[in-house]
Amino acid sequence: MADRSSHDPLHDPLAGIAFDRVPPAGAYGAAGEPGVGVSTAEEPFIALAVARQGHAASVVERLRRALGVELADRPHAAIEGGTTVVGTAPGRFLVLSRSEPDLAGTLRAVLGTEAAVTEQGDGYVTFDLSGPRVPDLLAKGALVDLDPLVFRVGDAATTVIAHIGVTLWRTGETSYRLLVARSLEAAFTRFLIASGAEYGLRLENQGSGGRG
Amino acid sequence: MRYSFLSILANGLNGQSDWKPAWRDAAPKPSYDVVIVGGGGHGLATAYYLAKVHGIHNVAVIEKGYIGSGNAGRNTTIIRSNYLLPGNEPFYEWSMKLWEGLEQELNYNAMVSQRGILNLYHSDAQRDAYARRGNAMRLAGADSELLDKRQVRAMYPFLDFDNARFPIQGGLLQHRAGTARHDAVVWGYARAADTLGVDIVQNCEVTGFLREGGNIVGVETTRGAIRAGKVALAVAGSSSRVAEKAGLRLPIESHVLQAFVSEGLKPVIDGVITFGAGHFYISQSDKGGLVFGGDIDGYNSYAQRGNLPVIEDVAEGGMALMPRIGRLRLLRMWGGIMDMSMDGSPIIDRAPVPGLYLNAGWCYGGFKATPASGWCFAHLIARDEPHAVAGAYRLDRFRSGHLIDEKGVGAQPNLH
Amino acid sequence: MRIPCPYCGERDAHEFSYLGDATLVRPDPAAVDAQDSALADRFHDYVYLRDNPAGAHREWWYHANGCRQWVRVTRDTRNHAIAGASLAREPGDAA
Amino acid sequence: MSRPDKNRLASGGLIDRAAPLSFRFDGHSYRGYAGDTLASALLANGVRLVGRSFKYHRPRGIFSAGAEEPNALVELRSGARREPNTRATVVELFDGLEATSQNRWPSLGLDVLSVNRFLSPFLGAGFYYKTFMWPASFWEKLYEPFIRRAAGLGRAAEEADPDHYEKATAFCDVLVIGAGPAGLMAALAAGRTGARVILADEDFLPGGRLNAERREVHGRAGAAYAAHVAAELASLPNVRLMTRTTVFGAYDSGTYGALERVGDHLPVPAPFQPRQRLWRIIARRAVLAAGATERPIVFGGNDRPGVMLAGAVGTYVQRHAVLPGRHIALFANNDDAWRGMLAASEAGARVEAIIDVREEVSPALVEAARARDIRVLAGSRVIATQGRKLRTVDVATPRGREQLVVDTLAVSGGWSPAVHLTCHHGGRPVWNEAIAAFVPGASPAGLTVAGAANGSFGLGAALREGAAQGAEAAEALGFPVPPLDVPAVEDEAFALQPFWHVADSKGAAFVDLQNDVTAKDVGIAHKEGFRSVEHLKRYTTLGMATDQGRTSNVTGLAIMASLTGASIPETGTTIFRPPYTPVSLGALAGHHRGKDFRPVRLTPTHEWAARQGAVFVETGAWLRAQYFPRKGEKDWLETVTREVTAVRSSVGLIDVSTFGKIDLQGPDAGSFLDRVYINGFSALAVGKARYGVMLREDGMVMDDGTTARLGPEHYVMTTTTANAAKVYQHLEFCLQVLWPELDVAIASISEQWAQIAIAGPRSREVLARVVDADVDVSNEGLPFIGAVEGRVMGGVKARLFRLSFSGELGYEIAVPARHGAALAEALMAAGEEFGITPYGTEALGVMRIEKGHVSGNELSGQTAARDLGLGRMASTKKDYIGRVMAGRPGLVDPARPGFVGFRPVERARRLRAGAHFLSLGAKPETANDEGYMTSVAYSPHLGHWIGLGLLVRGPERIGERVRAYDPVRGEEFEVEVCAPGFIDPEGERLRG
Ligand SMILES: Cc1cc2nc3c(=O)[nH]c(=O)nc-3n(C[C@H](O)[C@H](O)[C@H](O)COP(=O)(O)OP(=O)(O)OC[C@H]3O[C@@H](n4cnc5c(N)ncnc54)[C@H](O)[C@@H]3O)c2cc1C
Ligand SMILES: NC(=O)c1ccc[n+]([C@@H]2O[C@H](COP(=O)([O-])OP(=O)(O)OC[C@H]3O[C@@H](n4cnc5c(N)ncnc54)[C@H](O)[C@@H]3O)[C@@H](O)[C@H]2O)c1
Ligand SMILES: Cc1cc2nc3c(=O)[nH]c(=O)nc-3n(C[C@H](O)[C@H](O)[C@H](O)COP(=O)(O)O)c2cc1C
Ligand SMILES: [Zn+2]
Repeated sequence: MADRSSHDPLHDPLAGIAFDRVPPAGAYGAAGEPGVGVSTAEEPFIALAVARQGHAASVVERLRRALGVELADRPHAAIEGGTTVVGTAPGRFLVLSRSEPDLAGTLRAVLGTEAAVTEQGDGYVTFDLSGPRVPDLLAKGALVDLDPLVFRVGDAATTVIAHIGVTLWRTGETSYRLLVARSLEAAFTRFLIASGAEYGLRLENQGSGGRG
Repeated sequence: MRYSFLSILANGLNGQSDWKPAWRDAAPKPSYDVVIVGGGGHGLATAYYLAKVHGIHNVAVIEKGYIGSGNAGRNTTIIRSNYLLPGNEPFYEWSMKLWEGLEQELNYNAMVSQRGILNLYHSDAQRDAYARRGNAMRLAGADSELLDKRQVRAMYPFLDFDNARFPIQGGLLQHRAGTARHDAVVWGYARAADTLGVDIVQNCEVTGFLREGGNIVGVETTRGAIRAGKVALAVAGSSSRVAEKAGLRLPIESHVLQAFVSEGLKPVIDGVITFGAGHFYISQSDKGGLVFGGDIDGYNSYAQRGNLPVIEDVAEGGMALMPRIGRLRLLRMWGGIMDMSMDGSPIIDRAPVPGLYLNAGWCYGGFKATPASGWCFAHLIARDEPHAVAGAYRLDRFRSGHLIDEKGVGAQPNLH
Repeated sequence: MRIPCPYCGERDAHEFSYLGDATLVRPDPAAVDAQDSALADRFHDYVYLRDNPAGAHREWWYHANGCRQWVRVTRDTRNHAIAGASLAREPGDAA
Repeated sequence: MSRPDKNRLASGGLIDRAAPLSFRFDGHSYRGYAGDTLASALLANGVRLVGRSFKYHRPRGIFSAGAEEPNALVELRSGARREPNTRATVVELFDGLEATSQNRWPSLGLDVLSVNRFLSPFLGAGFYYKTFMWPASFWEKLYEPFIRRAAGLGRAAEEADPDHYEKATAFCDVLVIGAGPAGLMAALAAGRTGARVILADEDFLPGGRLNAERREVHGRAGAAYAAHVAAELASLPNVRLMTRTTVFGAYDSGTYGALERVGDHLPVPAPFQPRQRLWRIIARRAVLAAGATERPIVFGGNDRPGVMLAGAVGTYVQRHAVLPGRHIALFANNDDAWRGMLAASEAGARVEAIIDVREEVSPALVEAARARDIRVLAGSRVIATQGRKLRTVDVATPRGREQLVVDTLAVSGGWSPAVHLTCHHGGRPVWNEAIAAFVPGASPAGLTVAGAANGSFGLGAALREGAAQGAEAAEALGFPVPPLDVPAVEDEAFALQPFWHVADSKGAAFVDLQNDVTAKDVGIAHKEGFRSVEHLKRYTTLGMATDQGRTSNVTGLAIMASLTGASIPETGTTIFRPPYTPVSLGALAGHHRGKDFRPVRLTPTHEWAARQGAVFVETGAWLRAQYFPRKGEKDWLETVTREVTAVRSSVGLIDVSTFGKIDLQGPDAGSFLDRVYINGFSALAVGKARYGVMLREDGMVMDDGTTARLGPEHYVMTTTTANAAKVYQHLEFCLQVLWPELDVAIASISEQWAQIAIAGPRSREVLARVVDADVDVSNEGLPFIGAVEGRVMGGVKARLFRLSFSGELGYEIAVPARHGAALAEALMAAGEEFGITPYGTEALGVMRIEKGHVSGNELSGQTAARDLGLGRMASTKKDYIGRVMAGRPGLVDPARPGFVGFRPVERARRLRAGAHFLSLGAKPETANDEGYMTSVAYSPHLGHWIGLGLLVRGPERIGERVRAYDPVRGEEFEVEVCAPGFIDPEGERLRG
């Protein structure tokens, strides 16, 4: 479909890119060392655990014992080895694993009837953002205080960026991870490019021009 | 003094020395046949028609601030009769007819301007919904036209047809719809009512009701008690607050609706356009300001002001529809308190308390209703029976299930 | 306007969707005979009538773009000042 | 061809003489310097006539040196970047700048509509309300078009704005608004505590009046001191100094709106930079240090080019090194204006005379003036002016009248604190007699005011107050405050005699320069009873122009007060509303325009469908394949007919991933579903699905869909695409608010699962080829409405549902979304031999209409289950949401429109959705309206158009003929009422 044709192609990093395709990998915007790096992946294994009535505390305890993660009753990402557990609501945890193919099954085994577990690994695309200008870029979308002074490594938020629901957490000094609904990958990537172009943005993704 | 070209000429020559107050700033008398609470368009129109049509002249309009300080003075001035449901459409069409002769009747130029309102559609389903509406309008004797994209483009070539996220497919046009100068409507009715003997009492807030044996027989005000044969409420956004003093709970929530005006410009758009894929509608005032608005802010409020998310939403809609307005500037933003009813349609009815009459629940659409609302409310007050075109606006319809829900969103006022 | 979500922290109101009066209680259909018109009356009042106060208002906000919790907020409708918030599942008094 | 900038001083000022810039105004080329505004550069080049006024088209010049400018509005830039009504006084000069005057035709010098001037006696306040009424039809045809063309000021661009905009959010502990002396100190005091501070100033140069006045602070020139503080602030990591940023509004909970002009000082924005950025600044505390605005005195002829605010004269001389005129006189009522004029004189301006309404002026000032050879006319006032551009001024002195030959008249009637933001939450300013000005009253929570904005006009006071409030704000937030050494500056005495209007002056005396509201107009308003300030404003338009009456509101109300005899505080002010200065719509929209207006959602098979040649359609946020045209097909109808025929005769597939999917788990899941659906689900067998209908509490249908039971405590619900979020929210409401005792956990799995429907007599054979060996899809293994979990495509987890929307044998296959496209490919391969056909939403719609299923058009929110023929599904054995209200008389009235089918009596007719129904012979009027057609389709099966609709007592009228009335499409013909199922009413196909 047509691009934003009225825009000056020299200044519009999205010129010529169809809005209904995931923009291709490459460098966007200002030249030089990119201020923002973006890489996307479908994190292979994600599952949601929701504590059943009255079991929130023991779910936290079971997850601690099984995964070695310390969970807090607030939006927070506990990262332990290849596993990350992100609190998204009271008694609700998104578990991400790099290595556990039957993550949901494992969690069911760990949590028994104390939690409802659903697979979510296909529901999200993971955006890994890194670079000195990431907070500035995210400030163009989120109305959450992501200033590195107050949003510490491990802090998480489920919020909305540019009309798109996002769960994000800070993974390192200058790195952040964002989960975005799969169907919105193209739209979200467009937002990142439009907003990150002034810092220079490097996008690495599957580059297929679309998912699936 | 009758206004005319001659009166202007004469005053131009004599240094503007002959003008008289457009209405008397009356002090409240101890008693009236009818006391109307609320000096907005509806209250003043009601007083005018009570005097004019029903011969009831001993009437006071009690206004807590200055007349027109409520929603009458802060709306986006759109008048139209493009409603859908049988309970509504004939009423609004009657209002449209009254608008068409209003200025000559009132001897006041309210700048009723039938420059057409175009509701855009962006999908087949929306087109069919507009066809349904357009046909309902025709059934009520109103005008309507279903335009395709080519016809819309001929009217407004600068809309974003080609690059839009939700391409414009066409629109429903009502030619006879348009705008009216909101303040002038208030002043015109006030002046005409005053001429017929109605007292307009400003800076007088109704703070309670006088009761005798369960009946309401007057009002308490910040300027003393006033007795009345009948008390009629037309306080729009304050309906719940005032009704509460009579012990009533209403099917109404008060919400804020914002509106915006741009800096003055040479003509940009002629008629009124509403965006069908977002919350944005726009017209241009005779002074040149683009007057636009969108959705209500969405939470109960009496603050008469709103917040940024809705402003942004409206601007996004505006840019999506008319990307040429990017460099135009928003000059002023304000809010009004909307009496959002539970089905999105108004109430003109006797209250459950004898002696009290209700005119409320106009949501964001009561400006266009001003003449018919006044007409029908006066009819109800004078004759104690509803006027035919307002027969559906009963208070008990929520109990009986005869709802008039144009949008089909149910009992959630912030979605109407 | 910023709503203090008890779980997420303070968030902009546009992340929430608003439902209104949180003091209303859904009538218990079992408490009255189903044929009883009193039940219909109670539902009528529940579904349609509102105090709509100018002042403190206890109201429901759903944190749709956040934790998806229903939050009970006490807010002054005259100036939008928020006195407190609690999660629906917590019995807590909001103010 | 650049002319010399003849009014430029050789030295001084805050311009960069090493950076000359050229620019054009009305086609002529001129020269300026970096540090100039367009206004200062025009004045430097001797350009004094800049625009035409709104109503009378009077020639106007430059009146101020800031955001309050009422006169010098220009069209900046050209073509798609044209910016009408741009105040020349705040435009930062850049090389190549192009500006044109506006509201004149054919040229600025010769403007035809300036005849309005001569009609002005008749065009007084409100004249248009009194005429143009006869004949009625002339209003739209004649009067109004003329008025509209004459009104307005600049012209909007005709093309789409080519620049990029964006929005951003910043959080801080202390926001300081304004970087004059008060703001700089506030930011410094707060910044040194370690608090996160934002200091925003609309100017490109921090310093405020320090840049415009000859003052010393800490032994440095004021401007140098400002630069010094700004440098320290810039070096603090916890402080963000934002210049070119106007804080335009105070919103709730400490949210402030601000506009950053990122690229407006450049010919075009720098590559990949936005033109402007909208900031939402969320501040725990804020200090308003926005300064004050000078106001004029009103007198006849006060609008001629050359009449200028006294402070502006000072600004041009000191900051821009420009002499606004050769021969300057001052007309004032206060000491400050004298001091400014003396400083300007020292800097090189020729001040001829000072005219002061006061009889007594401080001897020191008089002495100082005389020392600079300036005539002093005390107890005097200006009563007339002459010249197209100001030439002479008539002054009434105690000794009689005299005429001064001057080209510039500086005016000062005192200063009005910039209280605007304090009023944005409804606070009203209060009158301060000592300075004859309104000062802040109740401010928004968390906002305090310092400096001139607070009515503290002395420089020393500004510095002290700023420091105190900055420190106080940080301290209140718990930051430890180190001592701050505030520069001691003496506070000059502020002496003023309130004076508003030279009532005995000659010629039009303008109160509101931009809207051409005169003192006489205020008088008319008074006579006609428009005496409240709000009526005065609305009747005369005083204060409603682009400057929002910055320099006119107080004088206007003071004149009204003098007419009514009320005091100024009794008279009161109108309300200040955001924005503080106008904000572009582009910035408020940011990234969200064009295709990015709203995010697009793509299905898992989007790319695949595109390869199949799909035409896509927007369904809410989603793009879905609408149909798949093939070469040679002449229109969509031919394509859709082919797709439907293929399904009905063989097999087709469609992506239905857009449906909402909700996972429900827990021991109470079944009884929960019983409460939200009208029909029962707790007794549903594991491995089965059921169609369910959900109501709102008011008894209307909210949504429908199938819910399957996958395990004893595990259900999966589907919702319509449109209502997915709404239903999820509703379920959460029921669980969290209504029935927190129920133990059910829900999760959205809409994105997790791709879902593809296959339908048609061959669909089972196709399915059999994609499922793994152990999955039994036989009629027994997977009977109608069966739901099983299994694997497909060699190990991919799947959920198989035997459901049918089309009326054919059909299945929905859900796989993890990443496998969606592969599943589509696999199904295509498996079905190749049957000619499997991808179909889109159109064909889906046709088939559901043939089958008589309700869908979005029927679920309008205005229909009850009974209306849709679904009443019998409602259980009578349980309570559920909406049950009680659905029983109201109005909703069970048998005369309500009911759901039926239609076919044209003349079979060749095309039906249209939206047509209304009338009984045969009934007059077309609302009273006879019997319902409407909700959905139509061309039925390939029947070979003619068919429709569904809601008709009064419809189900009782099967076989009857009614009229389909569709005047908006110019059609009206008879249709026959029939049962809604047009195909296989017994349902044999889907059970086969
Ligand atoms: C931003 C905005 C845009 C709108 N746009 C449109 C539009 O384009 N078209 C349209 O048709 N409608 C529109 N409306 C709606 C329309 O303005 C209102 O429905 C209509 O004006 C209400 O009737 P009214 O004029 O009588 O109310 P108001 O003018 O609000 O009159 C009620 C009066 O009652 C007074 N009052 C309240 N309490 C008391 C008391 N206790 N004692 C004495 N007096 C009291 C108030 O001060 C007020 O003056 C809009 C409204 C807003 C706010
Ligand atoms: N003696 C007098 O009569 C008199 C009167 C008024 C002012 N003054 C002088 O003015 C100075 C007052 O200092 P001050 O710091 O209070 O005011 P200031 O006028 O020096 O500074 C105000 C600053 O705020 C900025 N600003 C205003 N509104 C803004 C907004 N909404 N967003 C962003 N920026 C905004 C302006 O650009 C300006 O830089 C002193 O030097 C004082 O002597 C004197
Ligand atoms: C149709 C319409 C046009 C308006 N045009 C202007 C305008 O050109 N300039 C202006 O300052 N305000 C304009 N306003 C806004 C008013 O100044 C004012 O904000 C509004 O009537 C609400 O009143 P309030 O702000 O006093 O509460 C307009 C209002 C309306 C309803
Ligand atoms: Zn939350």
